[in-house]
Amino acid sequence: MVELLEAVIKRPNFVAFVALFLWGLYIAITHHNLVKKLIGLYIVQTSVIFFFVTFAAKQGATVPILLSNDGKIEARAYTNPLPHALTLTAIVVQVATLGVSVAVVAGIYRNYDSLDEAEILKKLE
Amino acid sequence: MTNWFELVLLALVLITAGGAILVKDLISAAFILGSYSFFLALVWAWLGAVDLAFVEALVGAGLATVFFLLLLFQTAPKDKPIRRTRPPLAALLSLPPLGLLLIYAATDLPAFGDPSSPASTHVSPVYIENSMKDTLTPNFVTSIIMDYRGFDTLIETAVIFTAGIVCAAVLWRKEA
Amino acid sequence: MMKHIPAVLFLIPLVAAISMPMVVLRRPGWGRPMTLFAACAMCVTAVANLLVVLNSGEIRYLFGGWRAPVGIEWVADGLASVMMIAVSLLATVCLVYGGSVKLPGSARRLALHYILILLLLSALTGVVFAADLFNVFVFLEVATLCTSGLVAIAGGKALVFAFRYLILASIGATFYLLGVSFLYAATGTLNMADLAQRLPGLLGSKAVIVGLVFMFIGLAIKMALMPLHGWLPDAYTYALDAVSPLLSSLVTKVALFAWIRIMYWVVGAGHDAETAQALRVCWMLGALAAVGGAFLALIQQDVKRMFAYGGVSHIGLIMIGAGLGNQTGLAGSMFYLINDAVMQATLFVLAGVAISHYGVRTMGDLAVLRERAPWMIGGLIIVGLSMIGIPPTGGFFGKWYIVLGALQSGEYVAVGAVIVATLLTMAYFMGLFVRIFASHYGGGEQASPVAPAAEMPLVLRVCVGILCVGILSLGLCSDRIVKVLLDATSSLKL
Amino acid sequence: MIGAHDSVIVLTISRMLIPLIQLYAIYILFFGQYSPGGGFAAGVIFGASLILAILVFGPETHAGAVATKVVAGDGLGLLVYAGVGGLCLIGGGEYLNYAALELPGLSEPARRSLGILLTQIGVGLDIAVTAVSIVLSLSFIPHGEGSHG
Repeated sequence: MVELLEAVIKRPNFVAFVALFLWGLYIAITHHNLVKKLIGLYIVQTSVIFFFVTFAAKQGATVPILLSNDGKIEARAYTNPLPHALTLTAIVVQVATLGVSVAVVAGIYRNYDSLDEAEILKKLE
Repeated sequence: MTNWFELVLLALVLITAGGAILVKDLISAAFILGSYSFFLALVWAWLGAVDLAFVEALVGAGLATVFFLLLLFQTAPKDKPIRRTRPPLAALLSLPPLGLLLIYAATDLPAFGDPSSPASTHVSPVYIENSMKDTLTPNFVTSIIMDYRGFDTLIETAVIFTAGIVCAAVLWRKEA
Repeated sequence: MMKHIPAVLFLIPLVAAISMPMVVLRRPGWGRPMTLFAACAMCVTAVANLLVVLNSGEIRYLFGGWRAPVGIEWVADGLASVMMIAVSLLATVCLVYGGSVKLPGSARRLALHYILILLLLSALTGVVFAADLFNVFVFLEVATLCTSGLVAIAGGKALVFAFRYLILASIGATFYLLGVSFLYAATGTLNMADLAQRLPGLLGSKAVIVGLVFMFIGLAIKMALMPLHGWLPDAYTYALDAVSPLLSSLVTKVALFAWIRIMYWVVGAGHDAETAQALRVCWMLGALAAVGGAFLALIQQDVKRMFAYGGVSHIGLIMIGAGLGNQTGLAGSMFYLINDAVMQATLFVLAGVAISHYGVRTMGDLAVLRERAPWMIGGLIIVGLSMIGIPPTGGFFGKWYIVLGALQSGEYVAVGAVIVATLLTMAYFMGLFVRIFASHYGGGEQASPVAPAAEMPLVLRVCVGILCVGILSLGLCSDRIVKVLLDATSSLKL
Repeated sequence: MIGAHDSVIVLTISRMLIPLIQLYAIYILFFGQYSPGGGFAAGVIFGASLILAILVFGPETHAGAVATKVVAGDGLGLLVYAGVGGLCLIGGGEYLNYAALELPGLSEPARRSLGILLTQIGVGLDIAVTAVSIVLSLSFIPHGEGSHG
């Protein structure tokens, strides 16, 4: 238990990630307002990307752009670029999802004149 | 390892996220979400992910906010105050186990910034050492997304294309 | 040249999809012919792919020419190739069928709907072939967006359920990504073969376990495994009749396929005690889904919704087979997966015809069919036999191998679950037929809601015929198909 | 919602700003190999400039009619990308293996570098056009609802 607490406290990034992830998830699932659901989803997605990026960090390393081309390239001197590339893809995927869901919400509003899920479900019956 | 401005940035991220969730006016919430993206971009820049920070600032703080605003301009005038009702029990019960699961995993994760973690030593050095030699591209992230893992990027461009098509398909109900 | 076949198989629908917006701007009518042509070309290529794979072994395709852990790799083995044939053939039949029932509005919207179908096909191809965890994620996202678009295009109620699907599926994708990031942190690689080499020593690591749990939850949402199936029945019920066969037969199955790949080819399940526990959880969840889904199907009044719950139940059955950890069960569940894809397509084609042609939506209307729809009733009987699992049909052999696998590993509860699910399936199909044939339900006094339609058009009859022949031939050729699947899984040394 | 803006200040500033933004986008695109940025960022920036232009000057015709035309261009960038991959197939390499591009006089790394540049142009084009098309779709209100022009 102490070990667990210590592991958590040593990683403020991780604590922030867990808080964002759970809070966003809770909102995305339970909130009545469709726009708030989207906001929650957006926070969940960005929190996971945030988590992924923290693995890329290396102590004493610089940004993943080659400084000079002479001599041997030292891998330890640069941050791990692979998570950056993957999460770049994930961000763009996420904004595409957001675009689609915004369009669907706009469509729902045009049909049911409401952004409140409970109200829409009532109108469905 | 942790220094104070990292903590300040994380606090700002959490505060803006909370603001976006809690604020009842949806247009304000969209703007606060934009600032959340912006602070997140700062955190990433601090972690050394410059490309990512660039794209997040553009896409998250820019494009996503534009989408939200366009949606809310159509709907906001008739917007109703957000009602607070009791959340379903299943959701409340399923969240704490997920949180515990995540924290449980934390003990076995490699330490933050550890240069000898598997992620830093297994595949990624290949990109760093060979990018210039193979592709004449000093920016490793660009050489990964466009060449080493270029196929992922092709699909991802296809995701964007799909999004454009779906938006058109959903919204052109009555054609001009 | 032969090594490029998997990439070509993926490129056919993709290129057709991305060139279609420009084509239909000038020639709005070309959407449908282009799509059909692409689907037929996919069928031919998929068959060629299987022949090449059977003759000269699996194809490992390296995109960009980079060696495996650095670049992205695709693996076309027997399993994936058989799956691709099922995907492309079903897509073709569903497209032929889709052209003759009600479709959304103007020619332009129609073209958009075809673009989405093509993109969905290329995404499914990608998920089936991908041997890279992140690549699977990106393809699943394309599939998610296309599916929600295809549901939402119906408008009205469908929009609400498309939104629900979008939220849940995005959460699923995010969970999957989180799992991938845990695995990446623990191993430093994303390639499946490379992971399989590095994982065995790490299976005790909490990060790996939690990562796998998150990946499983994410994929379980996408495959609509029982407690997480909430999005499926509504989305499929309100989707257009033309697209619901395609969605129901392919989208969830492919997510399940991805999980089987991860479980056996990455984690190497079935070899040691640690993974045996995980497999146990898998088949238990599967048993829950199989029984629960069938029970929920039993109490439905809406025909389409009943079939949707039948699909939920069958996902559970496949999961039982996939969680047994022996080759018989695995091959059986793969065989059942293909069977189920065909059965779901048939069921939703029949339901679509019933709605659009005979005006039958609920169980109470079914009596209308009694005298006027011999093709429809014939189709229902064949697919019903297969759903229940009566010998000449494919469904029987799938269940047979799953039960054999369960007996082999001594999991008698799994056998019991399969039997209970079968009995419940029998019950709801009996209910269906009783409503059609028994005279005291409706019968003569109730005028049919639409003008009496004599018989469905030739195209629909051909579609139903092909699908029924498919079900029967899956049963008759089951030994050969299962042999291919057994060969494909023999490298696992279970 | 979309229509020409009537304030002179907005019009003048936008007239000066839009070319600058587009120039910056092109800079980002071509320097993506050497500095942060690249196809995605350039595409979004270019798309933003186009969105600004639409918001300020407004399309002359009905937004819906424009949207139908713009969606047709959605696939253009992706076609460039997939086309480069197809050229690699023709050149005898795997899909997207830029080293197989048949360009005499270029070494293998130089071909890869060129391939990266071309595909980045594809990505940028796709994102820019799609961003505009999504914005147009979103702001296209069926007749009878909302204000127009």
